[in-house]
Amino acid sequence: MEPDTSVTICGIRMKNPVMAASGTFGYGREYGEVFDLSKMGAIVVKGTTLKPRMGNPPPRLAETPCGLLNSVGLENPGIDVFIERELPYLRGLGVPVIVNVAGETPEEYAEVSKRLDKAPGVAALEVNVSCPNVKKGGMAFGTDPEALKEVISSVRRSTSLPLITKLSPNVSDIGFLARVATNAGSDAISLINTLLGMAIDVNTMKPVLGAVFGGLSGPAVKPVALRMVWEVSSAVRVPVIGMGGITSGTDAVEFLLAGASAVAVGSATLVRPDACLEVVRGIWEFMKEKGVMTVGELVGAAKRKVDSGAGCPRGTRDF
Amino acid sequence: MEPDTSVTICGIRMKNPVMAASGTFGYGREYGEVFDLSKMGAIVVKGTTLKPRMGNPPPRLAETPCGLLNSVGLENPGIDVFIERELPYLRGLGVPVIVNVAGETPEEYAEVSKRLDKAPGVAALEVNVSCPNVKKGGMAFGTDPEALKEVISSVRRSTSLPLITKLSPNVSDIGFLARVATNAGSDAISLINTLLGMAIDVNTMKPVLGAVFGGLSGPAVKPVALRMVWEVSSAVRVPVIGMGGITSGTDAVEFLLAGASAVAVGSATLVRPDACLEVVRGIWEFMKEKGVMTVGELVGAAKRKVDSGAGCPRGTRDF
Amino acid sequence: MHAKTCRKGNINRVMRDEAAIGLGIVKAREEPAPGYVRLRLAFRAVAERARPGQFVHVYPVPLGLSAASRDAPVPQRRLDPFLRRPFSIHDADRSRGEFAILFKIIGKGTRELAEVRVGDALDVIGPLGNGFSAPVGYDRIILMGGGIGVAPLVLAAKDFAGSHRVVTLVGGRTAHDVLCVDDFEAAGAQVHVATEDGSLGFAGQVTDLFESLLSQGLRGVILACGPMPMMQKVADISQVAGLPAFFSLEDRFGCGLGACLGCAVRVVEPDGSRRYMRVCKEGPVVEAQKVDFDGT
Amino acid sequence: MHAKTCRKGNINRVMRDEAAIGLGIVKAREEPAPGYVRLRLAFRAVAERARPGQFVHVYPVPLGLSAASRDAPVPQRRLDPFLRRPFSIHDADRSRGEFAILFKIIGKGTRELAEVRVGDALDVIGPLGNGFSAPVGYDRIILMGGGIGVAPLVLAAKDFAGSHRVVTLVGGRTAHDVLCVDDFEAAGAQVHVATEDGSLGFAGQVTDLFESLLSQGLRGVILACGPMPMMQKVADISQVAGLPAFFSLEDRFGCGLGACLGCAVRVVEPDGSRRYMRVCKEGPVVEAQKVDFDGT
Ligand SMILES: Cc1cc2nc3c(=O)[nH]c(=O)nc-3n(C[C@H](O)[C@H](O)[C@H](O)COP(=O)(O)OP(=O)(O)OC[C@H]3O[C@@H](n4cnc5c(N)ncnc54)[C@H](O)[C@@H]3O)c2cc1C
Ligand SMILES: Cc1cc2nc3c(=O)[nH]c(=O)nc-3n(C[C@H](O)[C@H](O)[C@H](O)COP(=O)(O)OP(=O)(O)OC[C@H]3O[C@@H](n4cnc5c(N)ncnc54)[C@H](O)[C@@H]3O)c2cc1C
Ligand SMILES: Cc1cc2nc3c(=O)[nH]c(=O)nc-3n(C[C@H](O)[C@H](O)[C@H](O)COP(=O)(O)O)c2cc1C
Ligand SMILES: Cc1cc2nc3c(=O)[nH]c(=O)nc-3n(C[C@H](O)[C@H](O)[C@H](O)COP(=O)(O)O)c2cc1C
Ligand code: FES
Ligand code: FES
Repeated sequence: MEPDTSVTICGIRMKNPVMAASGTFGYGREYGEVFDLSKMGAIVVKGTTLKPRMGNPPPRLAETPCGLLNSVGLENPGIDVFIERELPYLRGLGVPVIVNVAGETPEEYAEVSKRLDKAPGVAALEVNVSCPNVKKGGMAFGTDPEALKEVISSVRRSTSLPLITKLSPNVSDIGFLARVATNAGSDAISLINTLLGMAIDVNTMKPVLGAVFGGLSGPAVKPVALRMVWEVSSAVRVPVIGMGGITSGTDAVEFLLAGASAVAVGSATLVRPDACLEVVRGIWEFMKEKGVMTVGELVGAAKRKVDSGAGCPRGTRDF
Repeated sequence: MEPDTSVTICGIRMKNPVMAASGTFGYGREYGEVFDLSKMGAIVVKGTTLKPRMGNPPPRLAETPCGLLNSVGLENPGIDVFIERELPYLRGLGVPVIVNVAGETPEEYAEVSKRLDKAPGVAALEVNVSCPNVKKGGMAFGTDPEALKEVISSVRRSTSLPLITKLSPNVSDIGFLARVATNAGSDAISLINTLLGMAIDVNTMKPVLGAVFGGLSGPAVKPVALRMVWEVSSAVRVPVIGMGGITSGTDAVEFLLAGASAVAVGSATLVRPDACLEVVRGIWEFMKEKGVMTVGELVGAAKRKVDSGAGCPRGTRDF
Repeated sequence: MHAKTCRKGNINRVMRDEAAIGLGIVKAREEPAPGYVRLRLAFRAVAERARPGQFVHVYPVPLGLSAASRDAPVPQRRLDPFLRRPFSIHDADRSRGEFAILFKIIGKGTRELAEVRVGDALDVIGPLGNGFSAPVGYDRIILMGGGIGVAPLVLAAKDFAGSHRVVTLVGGRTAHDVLCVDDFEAAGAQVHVATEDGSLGFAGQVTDLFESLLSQGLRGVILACGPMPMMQKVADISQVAGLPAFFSLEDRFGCGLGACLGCAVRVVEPDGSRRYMRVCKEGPVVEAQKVDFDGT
Repeated sequence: MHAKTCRKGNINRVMRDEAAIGLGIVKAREEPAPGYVRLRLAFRAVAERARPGQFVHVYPVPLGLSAASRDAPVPQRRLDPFLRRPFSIHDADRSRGEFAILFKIIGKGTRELAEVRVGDALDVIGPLGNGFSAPVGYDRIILMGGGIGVAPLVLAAKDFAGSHRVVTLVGGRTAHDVLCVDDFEAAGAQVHVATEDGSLGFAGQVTDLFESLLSQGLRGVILACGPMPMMQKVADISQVAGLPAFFSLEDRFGCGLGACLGCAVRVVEPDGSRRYMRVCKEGPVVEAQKVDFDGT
């Protein structure tokens, strides 16, 4: 018997547990020229806001050890243009399409979600709570429990689509924020978004990025992402979509073992356009080799081993 | 004229701005067999507690992309053994010795500090507020502002030595915690300690580390460390000692430009025993090439460039 | 139509008539000047499609022949350096199925790339981007390159030679930084050299040389590549002279395919509005007057 | 005394009579079996000081001859893989100033290390650790290696051959995993082989073979190296037999010098108390009865 890689997350049936991460896959078109997108688990499109956004000044990317910083700044054409020009293409791909929703106020999030609620071909919304909240003085929704609750609640009221909350890793207690999001009505949690970082060019003696700070992603962040997936999947009962530094099937399996029900691949796609398919193949080969028949058998398996005695819980570790 | 690499931090005069980071340099002896320690800026010894500590079960190390996880768990012989057996050796080196102090309660921190206050040959204390606080249910002192204030205040009362607070990067707002520490009497801030992370072995399907979670260090974390140094050096007026992923003189210069007055080298020493001296040489060569005569000219220089218009402040950046 | 994904061996794949993805085998490696490396790569699908001004996106670590011949579906790639690097297509021999890149060693990636040996395999996507094109009505092309900026101009000189007269202005700080003069001459182009220190040709910047030639009556379509300050001068001069000018721009690239929005240059639209353009997809060649130099 | 830090070229440095740090030049490379590589390295200070059971701490990426001869004070090192890797000193030719390591390809580092070519330079610290020693009163040494565990035993066989009779028990899953039999025989040791699948020698685990030989009257000091479950069995069997046994342990190393406390094995002190021991500095050779197998 062959392994079955299919999974169902909040009612969305996927051929495999591998999604394209938001912001690294555009609206799909560019990669549609490179490989057969119907083989993917799902596509999460780039962060979309109510109004068009111009994005941040260049440079917007900086390579760092085993990773990269980006400060794209949510450049997007706005929700109406998305629905009119991009969604029809995406709908035709035969793959669940998840729309990453961003905004500056809870009302803006709600309005974007409402418009998507009526647009056919959207499988779920991913609420991106890591962009700055200008109203609240630059504090991101994803780091303030009250603001997070407000955003998720208002999005919840404005749509019946499945809601995935994408958490920021720049927090002290990610499990707590995950509980806030699920209590406010989120059907799943995805993480991690990027870690806030920066790079300096010693020659110019200035920050490399035009926006000074940027978000760190890629293999460098994988250990932090795995730990947060482990914590969140212990803190909430909803499915967790894990990401951060996945470049291979083995990386993805680590996330599944840590408690993720599905994974997303971001930065790796920038290097290898079909990285998602590589990851799918790697997961399949791992399952085959180990005689694992369903993805579900892997989900959280490492935690079950530790709970049964092979390690200590968080409270007792020291550094 | 040759560049002058000497710096003075909270009254401690150092030949150069490069310290050995706590926990990666033991109590100096092992490296004393490899190179001339008197050439270093300062030595920060391993985290020391009131009572001896056994540390965590193995494996305690896991390599990760461009970094490593450790879960040593503050193994140390206790403050009295340190003062009796290790301090005399360290005192003889002709290098400022900074003792990294850890504990489970504010009282324990205070007691360790009191004993060190009377011990000759200690230049300063580095208060490690990133180890678990069992009293408070595993929440680290470094992530809870109230607990942080209590620890730093009680250490402050128990010693007249210069106090450096070593902050945990696993927080939402590092600048705020830095202010809490300085308001409570800290004379300097050092950062970053390790980012909480984990690794999973897909073959055994278990966490690699015996303690499950560990602290991530090395080049992978450099972008996060730089950003936090930038934030903290804007938030407080005391000197900042920057660390996290430094392996070369250029890396160190990035930290200085971001606002650090001195730097520490940790993980790199595990690979190249004399990494600190390499870093010193690299800083010197950079200064020579650029015609920079004193370290002070570099400190915060990138910030001054941005303030003068070449970039946007935190509140306005987007992701 | 999707070409089939071939999971074994070194078989390259064409992406919907546009670009190919696969392995380029290093056929030749030379150092035309200290710190510069020219590689000739065998990759037929790239060479055949290459137009001047397009680029290839290359993972900068050589994989070695052994890696290329191994049974791996995708060659083992390292995690550091992480990203691909963009390089202009410097030359193309379509009949032999080979193309060349010329690069300057500046950092981590180019340092590693400089270590390739003949026979190594490189992971390449290309040709990408729009490439140079000349508006009708001009029979002369003026190529201007500063430093390594000459890289894309050699193929331009060759390809435009059939239809246009080609004049090339090559600038560099010193004589050592003046590259490819022989190549331009071999392509039948008239070559003018400028060095800032006067060690070769005209003493001054290439833009000074350009102004002096304009004052002598030079006219044509300008295709230029070089550092931003030079580009800005070229934009100003060509506007005053009323000549069309196109730039091949540089920026930090992520995907190179137009998906990540990591590469951005601010441009002015005909209606005066400003927006960020994706250099990799809508460029790298941009009309000079379109670039908003304040936004870079 | 500190040897002077030499900032240029390939000059190795001795650390206070103990270990040396510097470049080992690859003199030979062979694959004794698929997936295993043996490297012979020229590094006089290491070879001369090497005792059996000690290890070298190696940065696993070859630097290449060019790198070694360049003007760099310390060879350019990559950031990924990040750490050094420990390998037992497998053999040493003190007069030629060469030593060998034998390793199994298992992950990122050993995969890269397997790619070295003759002439490459490797960054080495060594010899490190305590090494094997035999208590007085025994004229026979029993070497036991499981799988790649034979690596440190070859030098042990050679060095103890002068003073002791040496018996070697080599175990592996199949005949393919049985390494170094020739080397042990060349060193004058009597060799017994065990394979789990019975494809060579005794059918069973090396510990089964050990018990069978004990029952035939074999006595001596046991020096063993292999996976933890095998070690535990050896500890049990040797305790029952009343024979002294020493293990060369494996653990994940950071510094390899005793400073980072990253390598830990739990040991039982004579007073019954338990503590973590630094495998790199106080080991890697540990008395069998000292290891607290519950704490690993
Ligand atoms: C369309 C295009 C065509 C190019 N053609 C050529 C060419 O033909 N010959 C040539 O020598 N160079 C060319 N460049 C520049 C070349 O891409 C960079 O020199 C190279 O990426 C530097 O890599 P590195 O790893 O050595 O530098 P590092 O500084 O270590 O690189 C770090 C990161 O920054 C990026 N980066 C650094 N400098 C530049 C730069 N100037 N432009 C773009 N990205 C940069 C790298 O790609 C990498 O992502 C071109 C750039 C673009 C955008
Ligand atoms: C004292 C000592 C002597 C050794 N001698 C030999 C020898 O002679 N021949 C040989 O083949 N192997 C030996 N080993 C094991 C060898 O160090 C590992 O196989 C090697 O480090 C694996 O590296 P990797 O990068 O291929 O594996 P990866 O799994 O990619 O390595 C990841 C990290 O884990 C560490 N690691 C992984 N497996 C081991 C392991 N089994 N032991 C220690 N660290 C590990 C690596 O050093 C690295 O830090 C010895 C280990 C020790 C401690
Ligand atoms: C260039 C780039 C753009 C991104 N844009 C978005 C975005 O618009 N919305 C979002 O939620 N996450 C965005 N992300 C974050 C990724 O979706 C992902 O969470 C993160 O990069 C970690 O995964 P990775 O290491 O696989 O890249 C972006 C990441 C990158 C690299
Ligand atoms: C093995 C190891 C042990 C450490 N032990 C301590 C410690 O005892 N106290 C402390 O404050 N920091 C400790 N640290 C953190 C380092 O001092 C430093 O803050 C961190 O590693 C980041 O710097 P780096 O990237 O240069 O290593 C330890 C780090 C490592 C790798
Ligand atoms: S590099 Fe990704 S859009 Fe241009
Ligand atoms: S590896 Fe650092 S103490 Fe042993």
